[in-house]
Amino acid sequence: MTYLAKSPWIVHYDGSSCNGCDIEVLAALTPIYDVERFGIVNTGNPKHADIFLVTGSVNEKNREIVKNTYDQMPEPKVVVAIGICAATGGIFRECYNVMGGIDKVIPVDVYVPGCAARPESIIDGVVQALGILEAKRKAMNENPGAAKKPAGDAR
Amino acid sequence: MGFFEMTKTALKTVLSRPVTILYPYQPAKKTGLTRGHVVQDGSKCISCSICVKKCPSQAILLNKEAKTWQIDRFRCVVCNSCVDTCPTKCLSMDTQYTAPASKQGVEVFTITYVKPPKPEKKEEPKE
Amino acid sequence: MTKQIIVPFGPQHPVLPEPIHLDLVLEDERVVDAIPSIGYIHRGFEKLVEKREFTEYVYIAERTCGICSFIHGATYCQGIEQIMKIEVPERADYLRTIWSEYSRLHSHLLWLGCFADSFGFENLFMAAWRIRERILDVFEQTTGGRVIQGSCKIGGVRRDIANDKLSGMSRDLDSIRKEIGELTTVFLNDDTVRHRTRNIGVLSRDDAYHLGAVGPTARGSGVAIDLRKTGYGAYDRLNVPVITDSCGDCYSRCYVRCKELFTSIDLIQQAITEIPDGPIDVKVTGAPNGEYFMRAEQPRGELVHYLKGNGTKFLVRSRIRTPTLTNIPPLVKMLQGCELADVPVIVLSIDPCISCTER
Amino acid sequence: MKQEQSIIPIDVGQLIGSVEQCRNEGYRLAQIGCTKVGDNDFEVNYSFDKDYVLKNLRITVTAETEVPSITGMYWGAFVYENEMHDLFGIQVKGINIDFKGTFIQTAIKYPFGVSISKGEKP
Amino acid sequence: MIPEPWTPFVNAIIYLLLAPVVGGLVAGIDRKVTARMQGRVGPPLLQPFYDVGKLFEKENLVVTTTQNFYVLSYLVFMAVSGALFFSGGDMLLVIFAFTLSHIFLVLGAYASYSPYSHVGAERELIQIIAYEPMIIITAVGMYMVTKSFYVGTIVQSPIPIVLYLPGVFIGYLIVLTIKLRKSPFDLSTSHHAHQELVKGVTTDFAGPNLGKLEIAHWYEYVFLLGVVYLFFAWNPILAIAAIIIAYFLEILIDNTTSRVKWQMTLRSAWLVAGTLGIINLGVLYYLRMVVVP
Amino acid sequence: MQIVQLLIYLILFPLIAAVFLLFAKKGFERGWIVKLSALGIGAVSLWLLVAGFDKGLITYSVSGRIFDLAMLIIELVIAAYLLWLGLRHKKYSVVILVLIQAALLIWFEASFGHTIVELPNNLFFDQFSIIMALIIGIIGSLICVYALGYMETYHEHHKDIADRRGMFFFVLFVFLSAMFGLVFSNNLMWILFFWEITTFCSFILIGYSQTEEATNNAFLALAMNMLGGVAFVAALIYIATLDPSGRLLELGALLSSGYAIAIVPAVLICFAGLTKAAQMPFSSWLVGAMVAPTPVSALLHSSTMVKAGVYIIVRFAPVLSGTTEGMMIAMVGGVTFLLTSCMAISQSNAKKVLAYSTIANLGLIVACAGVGTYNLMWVAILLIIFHAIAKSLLFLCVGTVEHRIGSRDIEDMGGLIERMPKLAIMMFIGMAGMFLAPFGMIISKWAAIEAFIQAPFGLIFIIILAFGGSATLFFWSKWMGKIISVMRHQENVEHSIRQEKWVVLWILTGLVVIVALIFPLISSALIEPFIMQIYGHTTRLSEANITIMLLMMGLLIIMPFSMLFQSKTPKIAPPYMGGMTTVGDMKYIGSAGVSRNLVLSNYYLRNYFGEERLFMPGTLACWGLILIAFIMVAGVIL
Ligand code: SF4
Ligand code: SF4
Ligand code: SF4
Ligand code: SF4
Ligand code: SF4
Ligand code: SF4
Ligand code: SF4
Ligand code: SF4
Repeated sequence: MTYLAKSPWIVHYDGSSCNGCDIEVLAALTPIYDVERFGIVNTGNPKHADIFLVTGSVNEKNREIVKNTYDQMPEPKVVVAIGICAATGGIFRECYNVMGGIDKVIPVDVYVPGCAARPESIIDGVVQALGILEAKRKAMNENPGAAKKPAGDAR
Repeated sequence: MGFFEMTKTALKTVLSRPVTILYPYQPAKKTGLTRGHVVQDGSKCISCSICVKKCPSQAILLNKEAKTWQIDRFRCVVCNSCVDTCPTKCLSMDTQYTAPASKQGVEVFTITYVKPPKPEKKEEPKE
Repeated sequence: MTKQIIVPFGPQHPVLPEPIHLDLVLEDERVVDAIPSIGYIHRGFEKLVEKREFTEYVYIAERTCGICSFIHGATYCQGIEQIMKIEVPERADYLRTIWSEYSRLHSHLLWLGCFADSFGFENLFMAAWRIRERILDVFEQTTGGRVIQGSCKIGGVRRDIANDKLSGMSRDLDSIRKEIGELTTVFLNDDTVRHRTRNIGVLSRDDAYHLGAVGPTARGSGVAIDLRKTGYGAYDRLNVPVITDSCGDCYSRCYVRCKELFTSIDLIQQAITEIPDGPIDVKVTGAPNGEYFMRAEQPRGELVHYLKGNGTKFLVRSRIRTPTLTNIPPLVKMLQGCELADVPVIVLSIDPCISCTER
Repeated sequence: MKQEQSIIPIDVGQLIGSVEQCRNEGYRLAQIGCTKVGDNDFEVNYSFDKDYVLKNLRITVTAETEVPSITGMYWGAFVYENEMHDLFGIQVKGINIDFKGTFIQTAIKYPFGVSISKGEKP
Repeated sequence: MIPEPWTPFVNAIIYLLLAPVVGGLVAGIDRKVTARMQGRVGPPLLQPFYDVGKLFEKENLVVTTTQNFYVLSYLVFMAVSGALFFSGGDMLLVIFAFTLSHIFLVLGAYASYSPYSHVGAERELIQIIAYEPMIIITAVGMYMVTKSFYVGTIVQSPIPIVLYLPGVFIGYLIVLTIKLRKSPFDLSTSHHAHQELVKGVTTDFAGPNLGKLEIAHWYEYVFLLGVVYLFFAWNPILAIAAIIIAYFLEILIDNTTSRVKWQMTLRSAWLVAGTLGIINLGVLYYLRMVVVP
Repeated sequence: MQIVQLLIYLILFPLIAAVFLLFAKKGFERGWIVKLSALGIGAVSLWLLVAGFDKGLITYSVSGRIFDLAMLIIELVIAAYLLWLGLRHKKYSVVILVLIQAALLIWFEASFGHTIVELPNNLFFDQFSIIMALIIGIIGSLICVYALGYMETYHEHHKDIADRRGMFFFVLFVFLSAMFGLVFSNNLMWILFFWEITTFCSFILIGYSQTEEATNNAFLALAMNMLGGVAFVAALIYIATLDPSGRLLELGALLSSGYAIAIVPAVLICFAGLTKAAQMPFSSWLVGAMVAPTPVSALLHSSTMVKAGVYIIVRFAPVLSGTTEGMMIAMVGGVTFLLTSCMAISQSNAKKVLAYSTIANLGLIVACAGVGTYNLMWVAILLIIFHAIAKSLLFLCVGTVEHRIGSRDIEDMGGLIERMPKLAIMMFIGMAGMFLAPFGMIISKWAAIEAFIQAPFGLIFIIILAFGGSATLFFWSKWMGKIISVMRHQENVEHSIRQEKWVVLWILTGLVVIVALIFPLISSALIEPFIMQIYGHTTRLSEANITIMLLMMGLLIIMPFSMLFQSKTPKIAPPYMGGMTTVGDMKYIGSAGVSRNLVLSNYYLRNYFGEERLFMPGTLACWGLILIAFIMVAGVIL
């Protein structure tokens, strides 16, 4: 295990969620759940983050934001979709303004189901993401060029 | 006058035990009512399709030919609607939430209930 | 050459758990212009009434928002009940009221936390949310859901709460009241908090009224609007005091919410002592035909569910006018001439709920 | 318990006058909302509240009708009027803060104006 | 024993090697105590080290490559000023080197031309001008008591400095709050991100650059606490206790106040700290003849 | 006898060059004359250094009768000319001042002309003179060279301004000549003469463009400096009344004549120095002088004019030392330093910022000289050197930038590092020279703190220095930040700057760095002997500290090379904008669908540090201080 897995910093973006999942993400930071136990810090800034937590689905207006936020994260990075809205669009899937889950815009590594996803569930999801993060770091070190490809268009 | 109104609380807190639940080392908070995930008992399902119709997020797919009842956990909002409306009470709500996954998929239950099927109108489930 | 700084504030921004965007134009740190932009969460689920039967739409109405989820569900149900002329059993009315007030408790505590966070008082944020978890526990014990309760349905409620559980809750509230007491003292008396809230984002009584402010935003400016006074649910049988304050600044809005925490506790305890035994739902047949503007008091203020049915299982229109939508014009007014550091404080002081605002 | 409310249908032409009267009588604007009632017909409800009594002025318009803005009387009405425009395609003239269709950006234009049949995903 | 002329160098090298360790530990303890004050368990003690280790594993994401230069300079000069301090150098020189390093941080933020970094940089500058006078006053106060600007001399002075400089000490504690980026003065960047500026000055630093910033902060912590030590230098045990108490106080203040605005920061630093310091020095100046041996 | 020839050469040679320039019609000729004379002046100043650094104080008798007469005549001619101008432009304050001064002069001549004996030593020379000569000779002439190219563009940009370049360069060189005269003269009457010439020259130069604003500001400068001139004449009269033989008119003699005699003229002349150095009640003239073409500003701010003001105060420092009057003068400097440093924060006009910074630094010099202990004197001289170099560089940089981007507003200098990289680096170094360790000004600040703490009431100044110094830091850093911010896709507009400008700029940049490196040498070779000779003891920085400073400098120099060795290839991403997408560059689609350009400005905090807020209190305070000094002096006279 490297440092990466001991210090996952997150950035959270609320796509078009109903808040239910958002407040559960926030709740996970608060004393009862205290994800800082795992070194998790909610940085609020994509440039500092390793894990991108997205709640809610993507729509016309926020897809660019989601993409942009993702692009501003340094490699290696993983995306965790929180709640079924973020996974598939959930109950709002059929709304005219919902494009679907966030995997429509950026690659998702872990889906955390639930409506709303419970804080415990979110913790599980993040822990699962750590393994993927680690794998990505290995891949990046072995093949420095490859990992950068997907976000290379940021300039 | 209040400078450092919080001091007392902060000092008190620092001296008492943290309220944190050490999940995953300690079990998650749960109650008997907690809505975790829907389970189906294939031996009781009469394939009536009510659950399919009553599901607000269309997470259930019933295939009468294949005799399968499948649920998309990444669509289900755990609202309990199907459980409430299922006439045979073959659906129930488990208190354990669905585990996170890297891939989406549906969970398939086989319907083992045997009874001459009655003619029904075809419901076209989404996607 | 103008000496202006343009800060694109949000939509991805840590003090805004919900995405809105403000084009802030600053001179030094003074905000000379703040143009809001919303629409990042717009899903358009009002149109789902055309695809979901009115009975299933409850689940969607509940997911208007994860914070006053319950009140949305209840308001929708009451609107339909009004159109369909359904009398719900009294116990259901009381239960709805109890859950509504718990929602208010949870929402206000959540808000207090976020508000503390907006002026950088992390410990206070944690303290508020620590208490809030106890409210959520009650939700989970009585409805099975922490944030989305799903316990309302047309014609009543889906779950009863046993009487001994109710009295347990009432007792529990006594200790919660004590904790909240400690918490609110800090909000109302601490000098550094007052420094950040006093005379910030002042909204005059007149502006508050005519710009359409509702809820604590209006009450903080001395406008006594509280829809609970219309007596829906069991409120006509309970004693609902309307808390107001006159300064119209962030402090006043905070003051109103702090005091409302206590009135909510009182209301719940009162409801628990008065709640009659009996059935919790009635059977619903037929379909709504007609229209109704159902209004209810959410933690953030007046909520309007306009429902129109044409006798089929599918409604013609559900229009949800949420408190935040109508609190946005006052917000725009408040932001003019404030400081950059005040922006999050002022924005949060109306307790914005973008999710239901945009539907 | 039923909340008091009334619906008063008026003409588009009377709108400004009636709204002004509401303002003078001390009503506050509670909401403006639209409903699609025909292929190209929309009801617009202007709801005003005073002492918990809701008074609704209702105009019926088509997408082509130019509805005058009431932001002159109620400054905050711009949120609703922009919404009317963005979701229903109703033309509102003279909004004080006109977002010109960017208030709520939608994947399809005027989602409530066009008819989407059930089950079909736009 | 190390021969006399070499002690400054040895001290400097010890500082350069150990300060990050000590600073990181202090940061870890800080986070732990803060968490406990909030009723949480908090991160492991070594979390700051994990964080920095992690940051160096990340990609070097920049807005402009010049950022690398500024960050490195910030780190180097921060280390240099601390090393000067611990090798017993001239306090004023230490302060100037310290300022220089901060200017590099500010420039790094400016370089990115990002709104949040920019406003953060402006605020950081305001903070610098808020605390700098007090730090100079501190140095001058020490001089007035010990007749030397040299840390090496001050630390060996048998005089209980803090008794002569109570006002200066309190003033220093106030600006220490600014320096440790603690509430109520965490204007330009803060440990928790929930503020209007996101991460302020550090917003556009990522990966290894952020790691270097973090290490620089550790150097800074040790240096700043070293100054606290000087006030109590006549009694090392007391001094250590004072450092612990002072730091605990800082954490407590952090946890019991909201963030104030820049005007307030400048005002409290200049007026409160300045007046306390100035009055203290004035009195001392007046009595100098009488009391100093 | 060799050195005195050099002195005379330095005074006369620029004068001759000036006359040539007056008649040189072709730009080509003018160019060569300027360049050659600059070379000549610079070279001779250096020669002076080589020849005289180990000499100590030397005085020379140059027969002066004939000069005295010529000077009187010239002064009266100038007075007449100014009278005419003043009447024409309805500047009655100037008219009155000219009349008073002329009347005083004539009266002085009439009543003492016959009693004053011929002074034996009209010229003198010591290490301080060398320093001043180097500043004037090198920096001054570099600026003249720079002015060649500048004025050409200036007239291309401003077709409406009459091209009077012949006159312009004439005045520039006369100015240099007068400055040399000023620092080499031992005769106070001569000093007064040169003093008045600098006033007059600056008046002409400030008013060069002949616009209304320029004329007004020129008259403002004139009026304020004339006020000083009147005080100067009054000092002479006082001296003459004390000793009609006029022996005390010799600077050296006056300085060594003791408190009772020297304090009155010292205060009067220092008052004149305050006006010339644009200290607080008079600061507005220097700020107003910004309307002049940039080389003029550079000249006024770095090597001439204001330096004449502080020069004279430093000369009188030994007299002021330990006196209340000196304290008052020092306080004027202190207050000026504090308030103008703060005011500079609120300015976005680059030249205004530079102006305020100049005033502030002069204030510091005045404060040092006013307190006047030996180590403060050391600091004051150090400040004069460092300030002259860095400030001239900055002015010339701003001038060049202004010509390329058409604005002198700091806000328009964003991303200069991309647009004019070399120039931006020069500016960067210049600014670093003004406020960062281990460059010059900060060395001085440091030395000042260490010196003040040993001086009586030094605590006040230390506190002023602590607060004012941090204000200084604010405005420099934010400006620095502005020029180094990287706004992408900016075009490089640096090419086509003329070679000679580059040469001047590079030399000055080099000087900033080199002087910071070799200042221990300068100190031990020039300043310390000078101080030693006056006070009998001297000061120096400890060797260890010097080593450390040099180390830091070395680090600073090698640090940029770190960019060549990077372990990880950086990936470029746009700045964080709250998730907003940047469309193209620095643009995003904001609220209401409006495409917005990202604009970032610095803070100016006008409500706190604005001129409106600080100017009045400062002026009042300084007038008060001056008044106290005068009242005390009046006490001495009576
Ligand atoms: S998954 Fe459920 S709770 Fe979460 S955002 Fe979507 S609707 Fe809300
Ligand atoms: S719980 Fe609700 S969402 Fe899930 S399958 Fe049942 S009805 Fe559908
Ligand atoms: S699960 Fe229940 S509701 Fe669904 S098809 Fe089977 S029997 Fe019918
Ligand atoms: S309700 Fe809104 S403001 Fe409050 S925490 Fe949730 S997102 Fe933030
Ligand atoms: S007002 Fe806020 S909390 Fe209430 S329903 Fe709307 S979104 Fe939810
Ligand atoms: S008001 Fe804001 S914080 Fe509260 S639930 Fe709604 S979105 Fe969340
Ligand atoms: S740059 Fe502007 S001020 Fe300078 S000469 Fe040209 S036009 Fe005149
Ligand atoms: S900078 Fe260019 S344009 Fe300006 S004077 Fe020099 S050469 Fe001419």
